[in-house]
Amino acid sequence: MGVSMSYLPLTFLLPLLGTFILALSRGHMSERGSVWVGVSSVGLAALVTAFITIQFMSGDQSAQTLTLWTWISVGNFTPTIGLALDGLSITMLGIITGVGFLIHLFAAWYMRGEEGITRFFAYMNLFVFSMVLLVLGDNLMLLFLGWEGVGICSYLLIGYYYRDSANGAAAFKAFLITRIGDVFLAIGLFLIFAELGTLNIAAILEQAPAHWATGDSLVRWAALMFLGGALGKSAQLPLHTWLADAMAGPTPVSALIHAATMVTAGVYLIARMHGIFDLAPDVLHLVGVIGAATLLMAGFAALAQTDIKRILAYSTMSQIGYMFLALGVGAYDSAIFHLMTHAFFKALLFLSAGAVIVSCHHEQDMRKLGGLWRRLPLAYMGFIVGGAALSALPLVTAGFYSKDDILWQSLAADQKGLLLAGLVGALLTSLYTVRLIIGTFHGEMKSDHARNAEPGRGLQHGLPLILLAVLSTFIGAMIHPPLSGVLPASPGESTEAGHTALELIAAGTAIAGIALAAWLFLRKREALARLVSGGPGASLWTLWNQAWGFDLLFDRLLVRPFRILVFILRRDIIDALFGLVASITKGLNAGLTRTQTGRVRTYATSMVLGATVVLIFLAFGQ
Amino acid sequence: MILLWLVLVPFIGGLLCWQADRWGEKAPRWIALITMMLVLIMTLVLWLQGDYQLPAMNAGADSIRWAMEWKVPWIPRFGIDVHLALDGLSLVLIALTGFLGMLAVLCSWKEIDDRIGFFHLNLLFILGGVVGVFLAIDLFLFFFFWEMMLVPMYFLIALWGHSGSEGKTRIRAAIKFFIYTQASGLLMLVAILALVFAHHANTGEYSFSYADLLQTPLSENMAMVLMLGFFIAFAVKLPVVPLHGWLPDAHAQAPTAGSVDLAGILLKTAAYGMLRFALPLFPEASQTFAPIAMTLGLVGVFYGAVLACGQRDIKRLIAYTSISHMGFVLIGIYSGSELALQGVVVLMVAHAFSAAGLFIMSGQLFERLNTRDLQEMGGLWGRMGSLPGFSLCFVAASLGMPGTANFVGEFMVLFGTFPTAPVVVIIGACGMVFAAIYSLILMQRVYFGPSLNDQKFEGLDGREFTMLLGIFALVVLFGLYPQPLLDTTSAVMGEVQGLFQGSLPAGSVPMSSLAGGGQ
Amino acid sequence: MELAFYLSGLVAVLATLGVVTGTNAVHALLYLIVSLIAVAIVFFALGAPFAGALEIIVYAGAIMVLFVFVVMILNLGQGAAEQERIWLKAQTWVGPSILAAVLLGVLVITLWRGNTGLVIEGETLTAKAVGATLFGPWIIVVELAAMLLLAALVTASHVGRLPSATSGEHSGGDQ
Amino acid sequence: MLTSAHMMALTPVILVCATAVTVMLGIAWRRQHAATALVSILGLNLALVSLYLVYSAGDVSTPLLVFDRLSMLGMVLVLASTLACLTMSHAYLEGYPGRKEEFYLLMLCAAAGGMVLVASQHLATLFFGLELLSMPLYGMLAYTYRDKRSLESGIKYLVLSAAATAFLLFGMALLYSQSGRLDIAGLLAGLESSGGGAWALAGAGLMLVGLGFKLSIVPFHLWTPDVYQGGPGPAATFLATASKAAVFIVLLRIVMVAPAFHVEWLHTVLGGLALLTMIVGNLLALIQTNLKRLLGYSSIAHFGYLLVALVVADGLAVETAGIYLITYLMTTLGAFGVVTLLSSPYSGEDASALHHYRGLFWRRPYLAAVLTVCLLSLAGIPFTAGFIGKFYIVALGVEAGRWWLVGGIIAGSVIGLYYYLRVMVTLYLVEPGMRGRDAPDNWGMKAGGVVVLGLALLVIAFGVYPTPVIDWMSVLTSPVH
Amino acid sequence: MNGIPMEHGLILAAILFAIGLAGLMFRRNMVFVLMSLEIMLNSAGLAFIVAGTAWEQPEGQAMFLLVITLAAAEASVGLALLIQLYQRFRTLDTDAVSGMRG
Repeated sequence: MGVSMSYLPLTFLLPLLGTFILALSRGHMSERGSVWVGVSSVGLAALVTAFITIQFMSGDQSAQTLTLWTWISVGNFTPTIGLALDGLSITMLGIITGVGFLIHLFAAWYMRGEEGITRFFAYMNLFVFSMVLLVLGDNLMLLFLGWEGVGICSYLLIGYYYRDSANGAAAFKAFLITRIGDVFLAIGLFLIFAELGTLNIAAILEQAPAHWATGDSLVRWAALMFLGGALGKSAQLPLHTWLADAMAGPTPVSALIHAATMVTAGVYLIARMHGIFDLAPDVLHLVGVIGAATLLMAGFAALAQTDIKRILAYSTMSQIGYMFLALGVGAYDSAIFHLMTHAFFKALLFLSAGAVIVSCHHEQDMRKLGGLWRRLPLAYMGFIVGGAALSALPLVTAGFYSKDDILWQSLAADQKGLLLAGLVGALLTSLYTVRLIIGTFHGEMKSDHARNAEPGRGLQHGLPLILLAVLSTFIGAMIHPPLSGVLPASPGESTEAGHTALELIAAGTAIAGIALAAWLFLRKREALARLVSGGPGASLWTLWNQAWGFDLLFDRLLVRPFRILVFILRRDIIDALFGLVASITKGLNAGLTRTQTGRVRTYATSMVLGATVVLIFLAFGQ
Repeated sequence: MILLWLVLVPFIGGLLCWQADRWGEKAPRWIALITMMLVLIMTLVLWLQGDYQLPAMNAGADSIRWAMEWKVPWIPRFGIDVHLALDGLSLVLIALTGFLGMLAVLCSWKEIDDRIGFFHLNLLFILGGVVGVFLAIDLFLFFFFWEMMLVPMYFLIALWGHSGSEGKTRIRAAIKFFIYTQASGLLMLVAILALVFAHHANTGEYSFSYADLLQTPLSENMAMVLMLGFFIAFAVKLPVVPLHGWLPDAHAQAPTAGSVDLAGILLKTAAYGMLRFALPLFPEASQTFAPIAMTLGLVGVFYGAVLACGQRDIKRLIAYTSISHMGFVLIGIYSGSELALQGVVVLMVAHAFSAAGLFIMSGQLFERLNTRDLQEMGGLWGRMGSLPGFSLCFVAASLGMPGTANFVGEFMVLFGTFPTAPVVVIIGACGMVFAAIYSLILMQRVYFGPSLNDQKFEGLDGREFTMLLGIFALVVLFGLYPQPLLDTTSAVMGEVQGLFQGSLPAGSVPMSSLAGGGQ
Repeated sequence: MELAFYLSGLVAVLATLGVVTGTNAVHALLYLIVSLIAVAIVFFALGAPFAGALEIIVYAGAIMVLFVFVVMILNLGQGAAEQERIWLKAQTWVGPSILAAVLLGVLVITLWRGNTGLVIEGETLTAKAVGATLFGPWIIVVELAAMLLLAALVTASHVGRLPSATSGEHSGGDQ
Repeated sequence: MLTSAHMMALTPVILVCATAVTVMLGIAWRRQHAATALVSILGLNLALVSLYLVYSAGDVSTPLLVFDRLSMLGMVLVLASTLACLTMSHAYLEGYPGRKEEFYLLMLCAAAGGMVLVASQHLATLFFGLELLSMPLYGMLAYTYRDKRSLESGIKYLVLSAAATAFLLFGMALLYSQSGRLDIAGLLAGLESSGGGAWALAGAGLMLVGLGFKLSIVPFHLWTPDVYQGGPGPAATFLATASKAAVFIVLLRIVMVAPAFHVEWLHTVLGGLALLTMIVGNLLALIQTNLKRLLGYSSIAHFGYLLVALVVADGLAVETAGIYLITYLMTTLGAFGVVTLLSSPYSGEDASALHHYRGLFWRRPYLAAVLTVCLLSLAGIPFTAGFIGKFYIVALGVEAGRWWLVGGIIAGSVIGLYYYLRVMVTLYLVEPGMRGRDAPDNWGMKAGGVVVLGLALLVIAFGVYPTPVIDWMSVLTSPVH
Repeated sequence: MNGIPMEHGLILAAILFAIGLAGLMFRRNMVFVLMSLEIMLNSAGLAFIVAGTAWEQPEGQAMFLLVITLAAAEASVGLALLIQLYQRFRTLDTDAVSGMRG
């Protein structure tokens, strides 16, 4: 065990400590103190991570494990509290603590003066803790612990502004839908344990090929279950509906949880369990198909949003769709690579959006903003750089390299359909990105909020934006995750045929998209407005605005029936049935009481009646 | 002898409390607290001293070994003894009783302000009865304690309860509770007697001793009928769904201490009874019955969850969640795998804590708001000090958040059951979603949303804070390191599993059904 | 002898019917006395003269006189008979009578079916034999009868006191 | 005819009768309430002591009476119940403005009747014991006749009881006609040799009516609540305890020694009645608000349970009946005792409406505690004697495999719980503005208080450690020694 | 014809018994109720006499004697109660004496 391993627990213990301090302060801590504790705990974790990364990179980069204690030990069921460090987890760890730290820092600016800032940082720290455990856990139980932990933190942070019941509902929805995914994951766990007798990831990956033939029905079920879990967490079809609503939380939360880290946990999971998915190629293919479908669906939906955060949310779905697509073609490291760059530029975009929102007094409707580029230069810069990376502007942005890689891998894997989807998605991305930037920063200011926008100041505001902007450019793309030994080789590694051509096409698509968008939204604004104000254009707009109506579908299919069921049963029908027994008893009592007339004659008659019956029984009974 | 004291101490303490009423308000409270602490300390001492990891015996009654035993003849006419015995399972549950007993005393510190002595008398008598249930291994004695704990509980609900909504008075709730449990208890008595007479017919001797009766050979039908007698009694108490009607009323109307005891311990006596008696005494019948029991468990999981969603009364809501959780316990018990059985133990302990926490929380809400109606709450988050935070913790525990003991228990049950009954587990796992729904509804309705007014409420005082923190610390402790618990009960559970599986027809079919479905 | 039995039996039944259907208490009592005497004749016919004599002396004599006495004390008058007539509407008596008839039917059928074949010869059983029984092995019962009568006496004297006596009670002592 | 051994065996009865006569003479000489009570209690105690002597002398049988273990048991039960009733009568009658002493005389007569009844082995003593038991009860029930209810209960009991006696007598006559014997053993032997017979069966049926009436078995039960409610407390108590116990013992004797009665149909009828009785009795009490009526209904139900012992009539039956009777007596005496102590004849009707008892615990904690224990015992909750009794009954039913009856017991108990609990909780409810401790009432000084408290303690003691009583009972109910 | 069959005697007793019963059930006047009771007791006594003479035993008559004693005692107590009833209620109607019911 290297020196680094013994420090590894610090990466999650520090944020946990932060949570503890904040939670146990019982509200007596000053805002400043809360910020200090909240930010510094993650900052220190980031430092530790950096230290460990250096150690790791300078070593032989082999996987290392550290078992803290045995969690449960019953028979062969022995999940441990054990950490595993390898290229994949260290990449994730870097993203979580690094980007996480920047976002925390930004949040210190964003959240200033808010009620319950202590609570906010407690949740955020707890989130980092859970997320770190998720990626470091060496067994599926521990992974599940982190998995659920991030879920509840996400819930809490979405519902942070608790007074608005819509926020609560959004949080609820987010938790519930991801929980549905979790059920699948849990079933996957049961299945894996029942079959392989272990939950240790390394052991699973090692034993699975021996235990199952490729395409075995059980391994397919297991892979499907894991996929189900990933879909929920990563907001992929059909469990994606929560993400757009999740934007109800504070913007740093959206940046950290719903862009950079948690939503990519599904990608991480599939990459982590690649051994299972490789044994179930059709499920793996399904992953790609779902990714492609999601990226298209979300791309179109993003086109028709007016809330800047919702646009970003759909863009996130869409980008994770890319990652799934990559996973689907077996290009695990491309997926992770895109995960990383996406973390940079999407965090940048969200933070910039946050800057805009705070500056404009929590106005986030694009239709009420506009012309801000002069007032908010830093945010504008962030949007330009982030947007460029998002739409994969060739050569200068990190997004170009990662997305291009994905497209190339799908070509190399001979998945033409997925490739096409990816290209269409790229075009869509450019379109909505430009629409977003133009709508927010150009044209005239459409409300007093925009006119009175106050630019953010200070290190807390500026540093994260600048650093993330740098990472979103080609500089970010120069970081190469050390995945080689961890994940299987990508299909694109063996061949280079057609790579350049594809790069050109992709670059062309991105640029064409940007140009088209600029032309459309700057020159043809009125025409567009007319198009969507009536006729089929309006229906299409509504359809996209509602993100293809999944919410309505779920509402009709699941929510309403459940509500009706709850309503029918709320008085406990079974209990009422037992009440019937009581009523019968009461009825009998009433009947019998009537025999107690108080009259001697009646009593005598009853005696005679009884005697007669007894005599009849005795005389004629036998 | 210490076993006898474990039973006697609460009773003596209760009588003292009653009489201490005349020395002022505080006296009964302190006496009760010290009494329960004594019980807890005695248990912990036993825990530290004893060795509960006896090697699992091969199945068969003669192999039963207790860590500690105490026996004197009681009614020799029928071979009834005062026979107390302790093993890991009972130890854990008694420790739990002691702890929750202390909590119950603490949480009624302010809530109960009249007839304090008599209140504590009842409270301690319940706990004494429960300890008796956990220790008695003479079936008569067991039944004796089983019934005995009902009366004080009845008083607790009827006299110090809250009148519920919709014309449901506390007395009605108390009577309902009593009648359900007593009626089912009589069925158990009949079953016990039938078993004893079967033993008598066989050997010519009366005996109510657990060890003797284990060996009673019974015809298949007879065993099934008697097993059902036991099962129904325990099913009512657990509660299993069609027989659960008493629970929501009792919980909702009981004072906080009553709810804590009810959810925390009394329900556990049922699970204990199944593990200790229903399964080992009738292994074959239980084996045959297992699919039905597990189905009932499933029904309970979902029925409880759905009903919890529809409640307006916060305590009723929590009560229905108990039903849901106990569904998992039932599934685990009848799965018959050691992992699941161990999971049941953890789940019982975990549920005791989380439900106690939730009930204490709702009690504190009631103290501040004077209502338990969810529709009159809302937006309370920032206005109650750390209460919302704790509520969150217990809600998280109740929805089975990893890191809490509930998660460990639930997942062990599911993991353990999966090989024998995959379909049950898959459906049961969906219960997790429902758990999320009802738990979050609770959070949502109480703490989120617009608030009715901006009144600030008192935060938690030191007593309340310590209490809740203590429970939650235990929840997390057992969530992350349940091993001490598991080690203590492993021998017992291994034995139960041995008896249960010993009757399993050879060549059971673990995964085939699922595999078949996958083709 | 048989003739006496059946005839007096018939008289007894008819007179008894007269008792229960009568409206005038004194008339009913007279019917009852007739009935009792008829039964006494039955006793003679069966060969139990001692019982028959007692029947007449104690029953028809002492007890019935007691009844008459009480009825006289209460002095119910004409209105009472009217009242009785009103009470004796068909709906009042039909039900109970049918019930009694059913019971009687069952009894008669049983008696008929379970015939032991014993026939009463009419052999006279003397008072001596009865006395020997009573004061021989049954002596305890005789003593008990004394106790019973004592109890009845005390009860009657306690309960049956008239208002004047009752009012006297308030002033304390009596006897 | 009577040997000295017979006389010896008869001593307890004679002592009781002598006490009655002494009381009578006392009344004639000078009325003195306390002294009368004292003499009565003394006499009964003497009788109890002599009972022990008789017991140790072994079984004695006169032509009409038999002094075996069962009769010893019965006599003890009767005497003990009478003693308790007497003690309570003293408290009850203390404030009665009229003549008090006759009550004791009547009760002593009744006790003598009960003792004769339990020892009877001959239809004559059976009949006369029963009448000696009932006749004074008319007077006792109507004792406080200025209260209309007392008078009403006396009249009702007189008329109905006389009718029941007529049934009984007619039944006896039929049995006699069939067998030509009046002593029970001979009668049954005769029947057996003649192979039963329709007359005997009808006779048994009619006797069942007569005795069933005294035990208030459904459908001969209608009088019970009215009479209990109206009668003065001690009289109702006596009726519910000593009287019923004695009658039950004699039934037990008949059934036990009667192979000829092992006619399946009779048992079926008896079983049906038992089932009916326990269910109907409990159902009737369900929402009753008058405590005395409620106890009346409850006693109906309890005799329904007890009938199970007669139906089974085998194995543990006698022991069960004995145990159950003891528990029933202790409990009922306690419960009625509390009602009696709270009532006074000159404040009108007895305090039996439930609202009288609201919050009793906070006024008179010990009395309320006693009543609670008794109610729990009636409900058959562990830690009380009632539980032991119920345990025995259920055990008996299970042993004999009479599942219908077992089901009836369970159903009945469950219904019973409802009303016992309802009463019980009433004792503890607080009325607004009602606080504080025991009222300054020196009830504890009075013998009645001591008796009920003692009974409650006995109920608990027996519930917790029943072994001595069980041992004693298994000796007493074992076949003749 | 030698003698009377025992069942004839018993049937006579049964008839009287039934008539008494009917009277008991449908008469409201307490005097008549008491008379009905006397009839029933008397019929039982008759049955004893019949049985006793049939078996040619004195016990039947002894029993009859007891019955008659009882009847006398019963009548005296009954009449005392009747007088008291009239005092309290100013009626002999047994239906009026039904203050307790339910």
